[in-house]
This record gives sequence, C-alpha cells and structure tokens, in this order.
Amino acid sequence: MNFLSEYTYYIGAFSLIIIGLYIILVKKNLMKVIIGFSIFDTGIYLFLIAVGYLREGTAPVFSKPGLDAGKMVDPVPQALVLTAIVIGVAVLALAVILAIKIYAHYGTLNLRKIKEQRW
Amino acid sequence: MVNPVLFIVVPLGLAFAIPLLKYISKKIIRFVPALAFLFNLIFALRLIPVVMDHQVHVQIGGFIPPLGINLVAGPVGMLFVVLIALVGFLVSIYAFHPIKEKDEDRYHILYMLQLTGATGVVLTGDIFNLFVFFEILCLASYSLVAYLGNRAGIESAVKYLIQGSLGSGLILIGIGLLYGQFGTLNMADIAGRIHSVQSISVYVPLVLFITGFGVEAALFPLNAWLPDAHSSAPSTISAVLSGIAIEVGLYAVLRVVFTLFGITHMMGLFLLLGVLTLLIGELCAFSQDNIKRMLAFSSIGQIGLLVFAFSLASTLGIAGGFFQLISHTLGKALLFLAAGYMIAHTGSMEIASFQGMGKRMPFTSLAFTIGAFSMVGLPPFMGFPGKFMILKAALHDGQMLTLILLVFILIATVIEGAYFFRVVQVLYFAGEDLPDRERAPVAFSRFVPMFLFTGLIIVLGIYPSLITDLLDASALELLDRPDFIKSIIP
Amino acid sequence: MEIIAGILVLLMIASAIAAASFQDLMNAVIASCIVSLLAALLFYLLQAPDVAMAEAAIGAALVTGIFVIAVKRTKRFEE
Amino acid sequence: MRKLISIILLGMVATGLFMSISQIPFGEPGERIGDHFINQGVNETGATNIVAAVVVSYRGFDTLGEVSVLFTAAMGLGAVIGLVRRKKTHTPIEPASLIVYTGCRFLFPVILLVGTYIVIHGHLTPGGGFQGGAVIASAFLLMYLGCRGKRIRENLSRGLESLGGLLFILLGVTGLVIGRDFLFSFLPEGEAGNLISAGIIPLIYMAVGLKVGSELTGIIDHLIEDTDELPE
Repeated sequence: MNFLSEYTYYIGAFSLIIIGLYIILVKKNLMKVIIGFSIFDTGIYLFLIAVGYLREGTAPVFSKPGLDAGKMVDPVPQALVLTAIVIGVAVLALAVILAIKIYAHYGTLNLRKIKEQRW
Repeated sequence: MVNPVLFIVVPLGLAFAIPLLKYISKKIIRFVPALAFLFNLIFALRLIPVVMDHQVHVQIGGFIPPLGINLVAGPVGMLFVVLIALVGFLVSIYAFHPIKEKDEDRYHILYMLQLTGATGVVLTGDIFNLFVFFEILCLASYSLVAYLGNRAGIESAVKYLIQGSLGSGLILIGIGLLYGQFGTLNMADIAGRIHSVQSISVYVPLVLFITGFGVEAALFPLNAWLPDAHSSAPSTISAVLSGIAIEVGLYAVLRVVFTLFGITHMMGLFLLLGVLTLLIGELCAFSQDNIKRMLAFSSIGQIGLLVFAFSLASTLGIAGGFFQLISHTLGKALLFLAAGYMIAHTGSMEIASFQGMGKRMPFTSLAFTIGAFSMVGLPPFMGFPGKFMILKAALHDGQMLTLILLVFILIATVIEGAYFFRVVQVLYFAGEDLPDRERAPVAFSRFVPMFLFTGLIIVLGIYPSLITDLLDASALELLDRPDFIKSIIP
Repeated sequence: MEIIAGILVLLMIASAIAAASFQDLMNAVIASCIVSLLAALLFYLLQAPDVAMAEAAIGAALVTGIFVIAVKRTKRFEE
Repeated sequence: MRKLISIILLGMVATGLFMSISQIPFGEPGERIGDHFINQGVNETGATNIVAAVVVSYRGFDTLGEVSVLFTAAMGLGAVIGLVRRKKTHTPIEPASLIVYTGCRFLFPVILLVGTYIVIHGHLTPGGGFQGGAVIASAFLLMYLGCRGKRIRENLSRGLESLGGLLFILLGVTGLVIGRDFLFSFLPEGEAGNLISAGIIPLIYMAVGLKVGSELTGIIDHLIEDTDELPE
C-alpha cells in the first residue's frame, strides 16, 4: 500500500502508456489508433512531469517574494513536456488529415482492409 | 570560420521566408533550396580542415554545457553535414523544373525542413534537442511521402507515421528515464555518468533508443514501412529518403550505441542483425518487378551492410562503414533520380517497360548503369573501395562468427548483382525488335545533378584516399568515447 | 492530497480504458478528452502550472476539436 | 495470431518499463541541472517564471526546433489536402442559434485578449507563447464552430506564421552579429518581476505566440475547409 501511495503518479503514467500501446497495436480502426496515440503521449508527459517532482515542492515560479528556491520542483521536465505537447499535437493533426484522406480513398478506416501493398 | 549553427539556421530561416517570398515572385521559390544548401555545402567544406584538427563546440544562448544546448561539429557531424548539403543541393537542382501542378512552395518548404532536421540531428550534442530535430525530419518525411496525394502515397504515409511516432514516443520515454537517473540531458554529460551498461535501468533506455531510432534507420524488423514509403514518394524525395533519412537514423543509433552508452559487448548481436537485414533486403529486392520498390529494398540491404561494418567496432570497420555510407547515399540518390526520370517518360514503374531505354535515353541509362555497378561494388566505382574496406576489416577482425557472416555477405552481393544486372540488361539488350523511337533530350536541370553524382562516384572510386583522412578521424571520434566526453565536459 | 491524486489517477485510467473499448468513436474521443483534462489536473497537483495550462488548452481543447472534426468527416462507428 | 504477438510484445514492454520506472525515486531531491536553473535562473535571465527561462533561454534551441515542427505539420497538412482553392460558395450556411452566435461573438475577443495576456506575461507567471498561442487558436476554433462561415484570411495567417518564425531567427542571429552566441540575450535583464524585463524572453515568447497561434489556426482552418467541401 505504501508503494501505491508513493508511486501513484508513476502508476497512472505507466497505465496510460500501456493502454495507449495496446490500442495502437491491437485496434484496427485508424481513428482509434490515433486516439491511442493521444493517450500514449499523455502518459509519457505525466511520467516526465512526475520525474521532476519534489515532495512538498512549489511550482518553479517566483510569483511572490520569500519563496525558497530549494523547495521548488525541477523545471527541466516541464520545459521538455511543453515542447513535447506541441510536437504531439503536430503529429496528431497530420495523422488526422491522413485518416480523412484514407477514408476518402478507401471508404473505410479499417487498417486491415486497406493494405494493398505488401512486401 | 563560419559558426556551425548557421548550417541549421540559414535553411530554416529561408524555409520560414518562403511564404513571404511567394508574394514577391513565384518563380524564385524553386531556387531557394538550392541556394540554402549551396551555402551549407561551401561553408561546411571550408570548415572540414578545422574540424579535422579539433572539434568545434558551439554554445547556444551563451550557457556552457550541460546547462545550455550545445552543438558538436566533430568529423562525424561535419561528414554528415557535407553529405546532406551535397545531396540537398544536387537534388534541389532537379526540382528547378516544375514537377507537379500541385502547390510548389509547400514542396520546397517541406524539402528544406526535412534536410534541416537532418542537419540538426547530426550536429546537436543534446539528447532532447536531437529528438526535436528528429521529429522535424520525420514529420517532413511523412508529409512528403503523402505529397502526391494518391492512394499509395497516403497509405504509405499512414503506415510510416504510425510506426515512426511509436518510435518517437519510445525515445521520449527513454529520455525521461535517463533524466530521472542522471539529471542531465547533454549527451557527453550522460555518457560520463554511464560507466557500464549493467543495471536494468540503463539497459531499458538503450533498448528504447535503439528501437525508436531503428524505425527511421530501417533496422530489421522495424522496416515494414520503408518499401512502400520510398516507392510511393516523388522520385526526388525517394532519393533523399534513401540517401539521407535512413542514414541519419543510423547516425542516431551509432551516437547512442557508441557515444552515449559505450557498448562493447553486444556487437555480435548487431553483426547478426546487420547480416539478417542485408539478406532479407536483397532477397526481397530480387523478387520485385517495380523498379522503385526494388531500389527501396536494396536500401534495406545496404543498411544491413552498414550495420555489419559499424558493429565490427574497429577503426577499419567504421571507416569502411562511413565510406560505404557515402557511396550508398550518392549511388542511391543517382539511381532514384535516373529511375524517376525514366518513369516520367514511360509512365510506368515496371522494370519490363524500360526496354530499349539505352537507345532512347542514353545518358540517363548510362547514369543508372553506373549507379547500379557502384551499388554492386564493381571497380572503378565508389562501391568497390567501400565493400573492399569492409571485407578487409571483417578479415582483420578474424572471429569465427564474423567470418561465417562474411560468407552470407558475399552471397548477398551476388544476389544484388543479379537483380541490378537484370535491369541493366533490360535497359540495353531487351526489346531489340521495338521500333526505334527518337531520342529524348535530357533537360538541363535533370542532366546536371545526374552528371555530378556520376562524376563523384567515379572520382571517389578511383581516388578513395581523398576522403580517408576524414573517415579515420570520424571513426576515432566514435571509438574514443572518453576523449569526446572530456572535450565537452572538462 | 494523496487521496485526491489517487482518485484522479483511477478516474483517468478508467476513462482511458473506456476510450479503448467504446465502439462509438465520438464517445471514445470524449473519453480521451477527459483523460487529457484529468492529466492537466494532475500536472497542477504536481506543481507544473505551465504544463497544466498547455495540456488543457492543447490536449483537451484543440486535439478534441480536431478529433471531432475528423470523426464527423469519417465513419462514426468502429467496424 | 497478430493479436497474440502484439500482446506478448506489450507484455515485454510493460515489464521492462515497470522495472526501470520503479528504479527512479519519486519526489526525492537529486543532483540535477534543474537545481542550477532554480538557484541561478532569476539572476541569469531575469525571468521569474523559471520554466519560461528554461524554455526560451537555456533550451531556446529546442523551442526553435519545436515551432519548426509545428510549421512542418502545417505545411504538410496543406500539402496533403492539396490544391483545393476555396470555392466561393454563396450558399447560406445554416446559422447557429442566436444565443450561440451572440455568445461566440462576445467570447471571441475576450479569449483573444486572454491569450495575448498569457503570451505577454509568460516570463512572469505561468503561461507563455505555447499556451497563449493555443488559447488564441481555440478562440478561432470557437469562431469556426459557433459562427460558421467566418474565416480568417489564409494569406494573413500564413504571413503571420512566416513573420513569427523570421522574428525568432532574427532575434537569435542578432546574438551572433554582436559577437556572442546564437540566441544570446542581448537586452538588459532589467528588474526581475517587471513586465519589461528578462532580456529577449518576452520578445521570443511573442514570436512563438504569434507563430503557434497562427499555425494552429491554420491547421484548424485546413481541417474545416476540407470538411466543408465534403458532399454529404
């Protein structure tokens, strides 16, 4: 139980990553796969932020005087996640437009049905 | 001396400016990529003597590493920058001639962004920054594969995107794991803290990185996307994808394996993986009727050969690997350009439809033939010294496993020769009974890049010693890990 | 505080599973939107207001908007 | 069969990830480069929001790369959609109900204002170019959804996109021109906490906000445009 309360955030991040991977690998519907990517990415962001957390820490913003720098959470993972979120939305937008085009060409989003070219 | 950051910033700035330039004149847009990469090529070549002497480190924002992001312009990095600029410049000449009736400016922007991303990957010294530039490269590649907008293009792009972004996600997890343990993102700094790959928490990021970058590097079994993507993109883009994109992916794998983690004990596995990739690629290429798919599978095979060479982890092997890498880049770019030009004439990608091309398009056929001979490894073309160096390195290594694998490599080379000769035979000797059609003149914008690629392949094939110093220095940079670390984090 | 985080994490996992299992894609999109929103809350609890803001604006609002457009444009039900 | 392989693969990934994630202590202080940023960030950059200092100053090159990623996506989207000139359809688009319409008309400027505020105060309080840009884009999303038929001119958004990117690069190159490094903060840091402080951070954040806002708007615009020509 101690482990659970200690690692709540890691467990959440880990579960999201696994669920996202499951959707990506197993689901046949392209839109579903893209949703899986969104969940997968969210899990990764949560993991990164959790890595930078400091217990009882404050946000790394000197919004009012008297904040102790020693008790602030690590800003680096937050900066990385900010960048990663924007990259993620870029990839998702491209994936969505490709899905729309796939539907226009094939009339289906089922990935097993649209495999024309093989090895 | 020019600041290496400009190799990234100048093409990027010009790419940003294209939508504005469009208002001034639509004509000049197609010359912008050539301009950018000519700049890179000239100044990168001038920087090479400096780099051979000592690595050039660039801080960004005025913060010393590991606090800020730094660029490392060592021999390896500059070798790739020159290669990217060279291919970028020559292939963009090919695009002077309007290719499609579609939006031209977007093509040029994406093309420049793709190569800028590649340049960023090979220059940066920060693992997260590498990831960001890698994403630019990948995203531009996905879009360009789908550029023609036909069924095959869109479908390949979707496949490519799914596998590629899965890989990127894994890389990001790996970065998070490394930061959690070592508290830094600078590659040299991390490398200084990884003394041995023993514990599971160092081993997992390594696997994640190899998997993630391996997708782009087309390592077996992560290369299911490659044949479709390379064959359904426009020919110029296929040339860049085969000549630059997968090599940059391989660079990332090399950086991670040699510099970041400093692995020495798993090389047998990589040797095996390389030969497996080689055999599968060549066998699949042999059974193709579609010329672009054949070339794409041949790229997989070549990547396998490169992985084999680099996994020997000796100066000789790595230098040979780099030589073969350059040879593959130039040869494959030439082959795709020549094939693309012939496809544009016949309107078909079937090899059988190229009958009699030797008479109708003599120069293009000759260029294709030279590229094919170089790819197989015939003297006096560039592939010969490359394969010879790898052979020598493998014999020098002398281990039982290496020697056994060498036999398979020779078999693969024979297969490679068989399918390339088949195409050459179709070009020149098939279809004698066809009525003599008139010769098609070569457009100037097509002639120049093909001619220069051919020239480079022959010159470097005859005088390989022109670049061996640079290759040895590159091999040393990869192998001498403590020195690399010390030069950045004193 | 830990209990709140635990509940939020559980809810988040539940919505992620829901997003995986819904046949109706519109519902799946909404579920993934909820995942993003809960993640934004967790970011806030983890003292990352910047990221919480970005995740709420991008992950929850924009991405959901894009998904909704895509689902409307294609098939609504998984086959 | 395929499902089985996927599940086995998933199991392997899960085990590996679990074992390595559990090695990383949660919430413990460690020796990290982040410590330096927290302790010295205000002195070195003049920004009170350390995340902004890291994003724009210490790791500014990432941000440049990241706006390029977004630019790539916007261009890729345009390329994939292809050459569909916006048809001059004068067919009246079904109007939203009056309440929705008025609400959107009212909210639109407010959201724009909030977005701009978030961008401008990025170096002082949580927020900044990405968040503000996203908020601005969501204002346009609202406009598209609530008041159908209203559009931003495509040329305008593409022009702003270019300007934002060029501004970023120019600010970076200025550092080189004065003989220092790329993206060097050449303006005085000022007094931490003031609106006009922190060197070039606010300027870069404005460029980023401009670029992110116009690009996300462009992406949404492309998607909607593509939707509209769909024969129902």
